[in-house]
Amino acid sequence: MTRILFADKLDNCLERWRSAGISVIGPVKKSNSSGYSAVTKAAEFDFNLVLPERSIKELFFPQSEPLMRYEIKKQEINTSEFKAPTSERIIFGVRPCDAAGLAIDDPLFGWDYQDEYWFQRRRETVLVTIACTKADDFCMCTSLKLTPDSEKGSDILLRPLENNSGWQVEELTDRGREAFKIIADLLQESQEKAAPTAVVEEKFDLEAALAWLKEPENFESHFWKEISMRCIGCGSCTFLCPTCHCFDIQDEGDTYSGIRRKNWDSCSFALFTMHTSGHNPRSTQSARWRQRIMHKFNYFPGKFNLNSCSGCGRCSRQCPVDMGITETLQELSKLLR
Amino acid sequence: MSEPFEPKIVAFVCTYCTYAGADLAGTSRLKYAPNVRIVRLPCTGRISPMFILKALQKGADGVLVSGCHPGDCHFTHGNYHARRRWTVFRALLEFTGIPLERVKFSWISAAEGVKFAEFINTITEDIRKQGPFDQYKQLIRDTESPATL
Amino acid sequence: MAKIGVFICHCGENVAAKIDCTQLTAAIGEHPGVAVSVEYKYFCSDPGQESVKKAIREHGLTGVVVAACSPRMHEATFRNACAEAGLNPYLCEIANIREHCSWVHTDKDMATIKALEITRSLVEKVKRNNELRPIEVPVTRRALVIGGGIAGIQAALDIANAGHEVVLVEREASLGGHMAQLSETFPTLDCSQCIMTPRMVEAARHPKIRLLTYAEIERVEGYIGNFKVKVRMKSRSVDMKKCTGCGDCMLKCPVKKISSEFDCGLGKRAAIYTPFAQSVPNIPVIDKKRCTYFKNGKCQICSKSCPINAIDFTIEDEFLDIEIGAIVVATGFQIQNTAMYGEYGYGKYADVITGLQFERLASASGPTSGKILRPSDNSEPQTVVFIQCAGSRDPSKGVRYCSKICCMYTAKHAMLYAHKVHGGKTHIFYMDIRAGGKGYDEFTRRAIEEDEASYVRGRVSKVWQENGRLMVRGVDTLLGRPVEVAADMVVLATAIIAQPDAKEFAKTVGIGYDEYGFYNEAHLKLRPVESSTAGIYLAGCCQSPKDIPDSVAQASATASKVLALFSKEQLEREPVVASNNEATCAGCWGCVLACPYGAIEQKDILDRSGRLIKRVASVNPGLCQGCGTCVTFCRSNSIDLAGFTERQIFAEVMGL
Amino acid sequence: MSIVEQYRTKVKELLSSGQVKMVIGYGAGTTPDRRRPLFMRSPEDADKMLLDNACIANLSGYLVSEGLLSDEKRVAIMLRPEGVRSINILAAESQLKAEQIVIVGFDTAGEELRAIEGSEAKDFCALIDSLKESAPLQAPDPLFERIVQMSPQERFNYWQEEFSKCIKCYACRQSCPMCYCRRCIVDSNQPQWINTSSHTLGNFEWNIVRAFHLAGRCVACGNCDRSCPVNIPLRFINRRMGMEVLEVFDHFPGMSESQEPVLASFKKDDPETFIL
Repeated sequence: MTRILFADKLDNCLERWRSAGISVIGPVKKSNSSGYSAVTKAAEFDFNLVLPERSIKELFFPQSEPLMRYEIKKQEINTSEFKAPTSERIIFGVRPCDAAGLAIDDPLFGWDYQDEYWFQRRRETVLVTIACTKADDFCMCTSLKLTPDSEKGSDILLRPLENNSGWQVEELTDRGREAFKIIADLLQESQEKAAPTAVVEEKFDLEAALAWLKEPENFESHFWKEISMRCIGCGSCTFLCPTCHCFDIQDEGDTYSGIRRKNWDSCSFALFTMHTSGHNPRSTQSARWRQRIMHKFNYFPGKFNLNSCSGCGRCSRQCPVDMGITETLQELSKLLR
Repeated sequence: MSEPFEPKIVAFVCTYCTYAGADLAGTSRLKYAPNVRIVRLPCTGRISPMFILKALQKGADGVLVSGCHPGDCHFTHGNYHARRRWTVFRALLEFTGIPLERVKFSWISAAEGVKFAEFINTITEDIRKQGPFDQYKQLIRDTESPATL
Repeated sequence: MAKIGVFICHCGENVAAKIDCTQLTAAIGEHPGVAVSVEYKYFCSDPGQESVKKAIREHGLTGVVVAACSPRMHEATFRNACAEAGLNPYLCEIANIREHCSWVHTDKDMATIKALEITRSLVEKVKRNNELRPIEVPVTRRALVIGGGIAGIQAALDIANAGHEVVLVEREASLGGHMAQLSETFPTLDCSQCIMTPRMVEAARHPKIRLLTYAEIERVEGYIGNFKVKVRMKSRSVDMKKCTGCGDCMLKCPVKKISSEFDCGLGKRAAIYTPFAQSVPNIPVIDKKRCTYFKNGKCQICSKSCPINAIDFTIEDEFLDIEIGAIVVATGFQIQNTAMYGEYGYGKYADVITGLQFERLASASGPTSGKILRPSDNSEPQTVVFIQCAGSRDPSKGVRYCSKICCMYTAKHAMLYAHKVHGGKTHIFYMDIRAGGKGYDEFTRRAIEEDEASYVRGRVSKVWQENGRLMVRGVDTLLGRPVEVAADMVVLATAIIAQPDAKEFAKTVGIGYDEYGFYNEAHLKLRPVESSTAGIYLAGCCQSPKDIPDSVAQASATASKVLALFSKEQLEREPVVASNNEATCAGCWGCVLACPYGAIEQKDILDRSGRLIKRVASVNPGLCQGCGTCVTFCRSNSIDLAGFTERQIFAEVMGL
Repeated sequence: MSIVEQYRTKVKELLSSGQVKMVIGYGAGTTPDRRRPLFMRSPEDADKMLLDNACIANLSGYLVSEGLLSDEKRVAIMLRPEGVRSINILAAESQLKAEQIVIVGFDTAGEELRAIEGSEAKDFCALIDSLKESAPLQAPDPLFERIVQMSPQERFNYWQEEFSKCIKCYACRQSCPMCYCRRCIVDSNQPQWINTSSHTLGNFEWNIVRAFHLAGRCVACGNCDRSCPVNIPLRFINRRMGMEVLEVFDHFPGMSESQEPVLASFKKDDPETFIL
């Protein structure tokens, strides 16, 4: 016997959570683009998406976050800080790779300076993950030693029922239990079987790839130039990635006042490393693509013992020129053999 | 509302014709609405579409752009280049939903002080009737609000 | 840190009556970066300027905004004052709170708010002003005059007489241009040759003038004060140093029946020839297209007849590279071919001639030695019809503009004819008589009243031959009836048009032209003798149709412009010029196309070993006039305009 | 011989004869419906080449990648007619020399993919002329028509909603063959004309300025639209600009390498009905 949340109870759940002061966010497709957005009715959810196009990252690390307002007076400059919102929320229908992505970035945002904009939101958010029953050609969680029903980062794991009428509920954390207490009476005990999880084929030999990347001489390998030849240097892979976390600080305003903001930035951009002198240490696209791979699979693991990739495959799925981490790691894991 | 709406209008003008025309309106002591702020450029050729966008960001309810009549350009053909740019930029504004009533273009010569004064009065009244450019101002306000989610 | 001084001028009551200057002074004093703000009754007065200077020194100001009258009034005044106080003059801006504010508004509160906004936006601008210094361009004090007609000769003489070197280039074999072809000149009826020839000789002998005839401009590079000109010396096949101009060769040349260009086809010349008897220099050229030797490799009679062996068939074109500081373009005009008026029978009837052909007939040195004789039978015409506007002011077949000189020369022709053929009758079909000019209207009246020219207001519809005479049918619009005249000769007042290669030549020199091919002046009213390119000036009919006095006057005007330029070794120019950020320039050359002055060139960036890294745009500050059209065009935001930089304008708008 | 085989033979010939140092074409992508850019340098590479109706991307932007053409050696590229127009514009704007580019042309308009004759941009003039003639007759897109019919307020709302999705990844810019600036104006921060933040105002400014920079230069290849990860219908804005320059200035971008840029040239009698 397991506890089941039937889909027809979802509107009641939303109502309960709302009355408890918790807002609900979920996978939504609107204006021809999908992402995690605020939801008020169950019908707005789109659980059929293999994966929303935009990752969950933007809910914790918004693309443009105002940090403080400043006012320039003759004698002084007055500032006032923006704080991250403190409202509690549930993200319902998270994909396991997105949840895992958040967990990967936690150490990054907290290793020396605690980024309260991140952690405030992490604390206030319950991640209700739905295990994947389908995958597409770009999914690669298994290559990253994760699974379509990985628990990493999640507070609740839901497993879709075979007949698609609801989900088996697995409570993983206290926070998840808290949130589900509110709807406890809406859950039913049932024998209903969960649908099998999606089969995601392992696309590359991660260990081999990691070993190759660690070899100092491979830094200058011709491989980088070859693999990145068609890269056009846009930032779509980095911006859609659930774990990419680079940002830039910008002041925006007029003579009298303005706002200091934290904006996403991308190592793919030619100007990302441009110095004031005019020198650019990563002056070619191949150097930039190498940096992205090295960062995710060499430097980040070196520091946090984690690969900065949860295998969502967005980088490949939405690349305008059909590149991506999968291809690169596939190709370089071949090199070693 | 007791206070009448006072539109904020930014004008980009060339120094040789329209700026001088505005000077003539002054020396002729013509009276016109005080809502326009003039930015002086050497030539209409120097007036970039981005000036217009920044004026809107600065909260302008209307923008006007003015220079020498065709054939009168001090720099022989800066205004011909400008005219093409305006044509294209106007189509762009229209297509993205910026009401064309809010961005006006004119030729006003150094001799047309009267035209200048009348033009300012007309555009001020026009924009007063349309009210504040709330749609755009909402975009500006959005930039000042904290991230919601 | 910026330390801006703001000086608010009451202008007596002019500003103060409508703007609360005290409130304005206080408010702007609170603006970030404003170190001092003061008001005063008249800042343009001596004590006013002194107080500005004192403030600059005392507060160590980094910028000044004077809120007062229009910058067109006193910008120079206050910039000078700043310079005197040791502040770069370009760190001073004027906020126009009089013409644009106090004089035009009635509500004092609104006017005060507006004045504050105007002033503070300029404070924001001036914070970003850069120190600018006048641009100094070295000047090569040698002028090039292109075209050896009366305009070119006049310009060359005026410049040379002031002591500067002149290179005078004429593409024909002799100086003279169209004026040398004329008989007498209106309104004085003095002989054209008599006044022209001495000028030609003077120009040729002038120690400061280097005369290059039978020469063409190949290329012009550079900019004001610093042009590099390549001149092609076409081969005359005659050694100019040896030739004495005896003329034996021309007499001996077996090819004699070439129609003379100078005589408009009414006379003949040999294959070795000077254009006319008084040619300057009096040295013949060989017409290679017609010379038997050049055609068939045999003959050389001229060479054998030359007593001093001056003829050398092997001479080739030579090229001269000359450094030039200023250029006067005086390339003249052509007359329109009237073939489009089939109904007038030009080309079909030998006795239908152009005004210029009539000049040759009337000229004492012309093919008929000044007798008016019909080309068809050399008889004296008893009745002559003149048709004015045979091409001018005719949008359908000719040109839209008025050729300006035809009314006058037609009246002159009627007079000359009356003086030469006693009892002859003249009929002049005209649209309007345009006789504006000193002594001009009196002149046409004389033609009508003393020389009995019969003016018929109307157009001619047809000319045909009947019994050996030319029948002219037209209409008298004043009487409202058709007119038919039997004439012995018909003279067409053809239109002046630009030289056939005028547009090509304009591109070679780098100046603008209008739809007709006449060269564009920088400003029709205020800069009528300057081309749109700095350092290149326009004289005579290449700019627009003109008569001799106007051409001469314009030529002298160009000379005065050239002399002003040559008055200093360095040319000082306003530093409001564009410059390019070569690091970010994408080299699309849009700015090159957009620049009205051809001031932007391509520049190669090379690495240390001389390899091309990239090509970028480079602004020549000598040519740039500071309009900023290039800046707006530049997609990568690489070009910027000093004095109106992107940063300054951005700040000005954001400071509003 | 199938059309793919014909083209493979052609590519092999170009490479083995040394006429070109590289052929830029299409190869298989991650999934069966995807094609990806393929850089062929040896005759054997041609076996990986594919050509079918899925070969849509305009590859001409790769030609201006740094250093590719600096050795003056010729490069061949597979292009649809829009791509040839891009070459003309790039040549007109001095980004490359048209004679250095060997064009392997094909057309996917209509049902069947077909070859088009010619090997240099100038060989395609007649084809491009006919494209200009037929441009005004293009079948209207229902959504585009709907946008045109909207009130300004509705249009504003429509675009703000679309632009609010923009994540400023600049895939539109990077995929566009015409966006070859070494430093884009959005990256110019003295002054910062375009807000880099991806709030809707900044997104609006970016998209409008990009469209303006492409006015009279866009060949409607669709690269930007297809590249946009959040599916903003960028093609509509570019199309509107294209219509304007064609209607008002009779300008069809990319007719020839000597065509003057529409915004760097003018006619004295250009229409000006809107100027008061």
